[in-house]
Amino acid sequence: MDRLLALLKKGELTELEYEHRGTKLRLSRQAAPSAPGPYMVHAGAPVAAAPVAAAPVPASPADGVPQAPVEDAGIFVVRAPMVGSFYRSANPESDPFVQVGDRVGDDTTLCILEAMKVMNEIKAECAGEVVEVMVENGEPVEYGQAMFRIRTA
Amino acid sequence: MDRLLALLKKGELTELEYEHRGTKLRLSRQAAPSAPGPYMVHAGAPVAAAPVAAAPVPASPADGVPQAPVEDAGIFVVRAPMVGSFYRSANPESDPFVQVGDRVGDDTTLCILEAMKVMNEIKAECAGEVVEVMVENGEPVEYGQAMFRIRTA
Amino acid sequence: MFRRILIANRGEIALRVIRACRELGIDSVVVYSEGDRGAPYLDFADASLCIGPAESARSYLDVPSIISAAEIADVEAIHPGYGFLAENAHFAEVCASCNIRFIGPPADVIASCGNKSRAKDLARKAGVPTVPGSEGAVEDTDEAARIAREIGFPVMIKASSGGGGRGMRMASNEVSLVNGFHQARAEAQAAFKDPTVYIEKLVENPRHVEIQILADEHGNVVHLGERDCSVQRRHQKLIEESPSPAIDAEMRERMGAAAVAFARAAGYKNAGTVEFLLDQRGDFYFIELNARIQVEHPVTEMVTGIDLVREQIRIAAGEPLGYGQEDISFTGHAIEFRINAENPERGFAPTPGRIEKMFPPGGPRVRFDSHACAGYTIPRHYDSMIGKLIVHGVDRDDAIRIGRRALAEMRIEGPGIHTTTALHRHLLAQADFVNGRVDTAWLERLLEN
Amino acid sequence: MFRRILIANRGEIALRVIRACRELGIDSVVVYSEGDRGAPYLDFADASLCIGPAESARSYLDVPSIISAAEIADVEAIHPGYGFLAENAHFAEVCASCNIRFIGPPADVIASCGNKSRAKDLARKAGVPTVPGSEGAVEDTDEAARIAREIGFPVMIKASSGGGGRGMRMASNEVSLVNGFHQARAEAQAAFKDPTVYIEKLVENPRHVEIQILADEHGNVVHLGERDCSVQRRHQKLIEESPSPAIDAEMRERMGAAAVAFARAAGYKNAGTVEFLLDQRGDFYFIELNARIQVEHPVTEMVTGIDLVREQIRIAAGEPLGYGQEDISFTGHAIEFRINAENPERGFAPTPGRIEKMFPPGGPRVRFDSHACAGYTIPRHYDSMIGKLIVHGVDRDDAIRIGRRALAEMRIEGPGIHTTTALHRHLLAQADFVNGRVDTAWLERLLEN
Repeated sequence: MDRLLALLKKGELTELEYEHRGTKLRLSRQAAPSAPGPYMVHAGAPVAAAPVAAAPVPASPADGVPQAPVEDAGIFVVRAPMVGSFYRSANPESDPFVQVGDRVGDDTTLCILEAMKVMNEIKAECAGEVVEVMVENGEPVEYGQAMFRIRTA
Repeated sequence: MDRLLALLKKGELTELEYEHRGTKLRLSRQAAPSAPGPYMVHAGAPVAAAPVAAAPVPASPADGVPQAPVEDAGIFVVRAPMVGSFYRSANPESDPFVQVGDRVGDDTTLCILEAMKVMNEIKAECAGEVVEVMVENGEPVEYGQAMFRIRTA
Repeated sequence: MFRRILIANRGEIALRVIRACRELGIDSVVVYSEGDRGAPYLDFADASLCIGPAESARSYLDVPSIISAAEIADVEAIHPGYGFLAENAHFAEVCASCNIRFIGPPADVIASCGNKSRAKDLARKAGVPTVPGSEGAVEDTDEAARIAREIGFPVMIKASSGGGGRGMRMASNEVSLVNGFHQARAEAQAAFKDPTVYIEKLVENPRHVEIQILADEHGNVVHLGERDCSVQRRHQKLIEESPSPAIDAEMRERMGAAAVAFARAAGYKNAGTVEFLLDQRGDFYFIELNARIQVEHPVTEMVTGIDLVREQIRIAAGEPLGYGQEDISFTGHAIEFRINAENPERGFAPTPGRIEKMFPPGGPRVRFDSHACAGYTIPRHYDSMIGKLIVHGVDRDDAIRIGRRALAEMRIEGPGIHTTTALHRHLLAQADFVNGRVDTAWLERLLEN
Repeated sequence: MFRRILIANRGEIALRVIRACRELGIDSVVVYSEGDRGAPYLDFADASLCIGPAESARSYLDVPSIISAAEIADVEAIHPGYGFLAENAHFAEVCASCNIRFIGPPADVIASCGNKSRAKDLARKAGVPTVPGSEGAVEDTDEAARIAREIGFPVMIKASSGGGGRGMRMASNEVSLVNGFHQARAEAQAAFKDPTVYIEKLVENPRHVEIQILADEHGNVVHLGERDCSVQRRHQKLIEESPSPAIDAEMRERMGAAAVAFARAAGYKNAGTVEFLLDQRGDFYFIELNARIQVEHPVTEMVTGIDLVREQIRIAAGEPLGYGQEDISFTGHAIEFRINAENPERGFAPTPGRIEKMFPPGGPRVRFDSHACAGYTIPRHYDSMIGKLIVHGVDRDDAIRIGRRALAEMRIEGPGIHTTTALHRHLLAQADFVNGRVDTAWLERLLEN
């Protein structure tokens, strides 16, 4: 499950929830009821704590906007609006759209998400400085997964 | 289940727990975790509240002394030390051993519990005044069921 | 056989497919919406992927998200479960175009079975008895009236693309026919973007009897006997059983043969269900073919010992059935009770919420298919079924006794949560049910009193 | 048939009998100790009565309290379950003297089956092969030594009234024989108030294979095939299955016939189990007859379709079996996994406490017999078994796959609570188990490494 395992690697960087046979990886920066504790790795069969305690996020609004994690004030998190593959540049040869430290505006393209062969440009939708790129180039992202952190203050 | 149903009648008077198909009767004078609320009667199939909430009384000591209910100070409750049939007098003709208002001492016989054709005399084991007889003559009692209330103060 | 499968569904049926995958040694990847985040069953899959927000249109019904998840997960096949995209020909087509096996029939077969009047034509050609009525679509009220007089009132007006009772009207005379015709078309247009309707004679007090079929990709087709689903409310099944109290072996033979004939005529593949109406005289009429695994499939599994979900996957992988009609036998009697988080006292209004106490029924001859447990929150966004209780007795009386026992020990409790458990207990106390004397209107008549 | 039965047991088996009663339409009255007050299963009975404090000696083992409860509840029969008073001849006698039917064999049969050397004599008379050894009790070390030389070392010294490994010693030479003789007598005296011991040749690397029998009160005796219980630790079974991987139909015939012959010779009635040791050469030796329903009875129910607890009650009520040996057939393969609240990491120390999260396995071909649920507190006073997972596959490989699947989804969690679930997963990953190559010492060898 190479590509899936790629998701796993990023567990440290985001609140991505990912389970693979025998292994569970989670970061509880987000105070979600489903996060049993800071950075849990379960070996062997997954334990019940997560699955049974984890009621579907009650706050999860019907309109489906992913709830924001608890963040330092002035930090805007850009999340994946769809499942897809994450690309930092228009093509393998060209430079990344943005680097850490770059100033971005509402219309600045941050990355491309490829879904069903379609390349979707993702805009910053805020003005500020890129402080973290949370996904590796070429890796898959889940819906709602955090991709960039931008300091707007 | 006539004789069993007799148990039921006394629900109002004691903290007796008794379940019969379709009906549950409980008094929560005793703050037991198993008592879902004051004086509950469930009609129809028993609901989960009682069974699932009711963890076996954690305080229940290994030596098996029934836990005392919450009582006014100075009230001693005489409980059934065995399952059996409750008799207030030595034989149908004679007077009851004690009446409400009687003064009793440690060795005063309060009643007889018949178990397996054996007549067991139950002593007061305290000195005071009988303020309540909680079981009807001839009715069955469970282990630990309250039978008499005696004011010792 | 497949190495990895994507499960494009949720809840009970997603768990059912996860179980089949584990038993077949196939990796399962289950998608979920934010409304199902943290549900226990997600952990039983080998991997899970969030594909969208709680609302189905943007998650479980969103083809691009699901295909994209399938590509990321690098699966060879997708199991659609039931509902959502299970009978969506377009989705099956997209899967094919992405070289992902759709675990179900080919897209064109889904399309032709999904259109009621086309399906009816197919049935006629296959020599399967159908309800007398219009040969296909009815264009206007004049034609409707002519046909109605021909076949005799009362008649039903039905949406060609319809299902679940929507776009359906009964007419007992020409006045109600004209009104019903327009209402049905409007409803059909709104619900299915297709106003086409057709007309059928109303079969009075029928039973709903359906035949389970399996068809592999090598031309082998068998039937696994019937399920009697006559206990329903507003076309929603509540209790299903096999065998049917109204069917004997000879009848099973004939209905089974008809179902197989239709499946062959339709070029059907994989697991499917051919639905019939059975009238009081013992005549049966083809209604439709459901091109999916059905909620009530476990009752057939119990009496035949054949695991239908495993078979779906084997067939999609190109394996031959490996057995013929003569190898299929029936043991005992199975009944399924749908446990829905609904309040029958309040018009079966859904009661989502957190389950705080639960004691699932167990012990001999009891099967419980449920994704719920104490601590699980029933989301408000999806259908209210939280479990299926299936009992398997040596005969029908035995199954009913086991059902009463299991329903008596079932506990599902939480703030505001009600279930259909108590209603099922009540139904098992009805002489009509115990004697097997019910029709598709029985439950509604009972609830009215 | 009985109108009302008292259940003189607790936990899983009490619930099992409650279920059988409901399915037979019999009122059940269950007794309980203060240690079990509020347990969910008490609510599933028609009535429940508190008979004493948590400690068994003053509740579940207290004959007067139980008889007195039976009289108050006005029952016609008592089901003793297993353990506690199930094989207590005195209790069976008292029941008889109070005109209460004891659901099990007559008191004198319990007594003769309970005495190992008397049982062995019975077996010899019935022509059932027994382990070579002393004909009955051995009085002193000289006699012990003479017999040991005669049958050859290694030998076992066993308590006549023993069970569960207590009062049992192995001796590989005369020195260890003398020591073991005294130790066994002392242990037997302490445990069973009877120092009598006997000597047997040690059967090396045997399998534990037992035959289930049913005997009615009209002279009909049948066997329901075998259970292989070779996976055990300190004589405590952990996994049981039927059929045995080491037995073929011909062997089943012979062992079944031997078990029936013994039951007839012992005048046995009701459900019982004849235990054999099966050695590597395929020779089998009678060990004992268990005069009760056994924990592992469900595996036999799965493969035969016969409900053993219902049969116990029917037989005690005087009903004839109604079927013969030729009517009994075996379908598929069943395996039972005992789910104990124990910590295998810490010498299987019991882990009582409150279950806060629980997801019981379900779905096709899975049966779970358990009185536990989220919110239930496992009392510290009783044995640690909280559930039995039983799977039923079309064959052994299938059963193992289903077992892995069900064990993977099992969740039982609470402060300090451990279970044997993970150990079972580990055992199903062992080639020796998968290939059916285990003996009664296999698990202990595995745990040592």
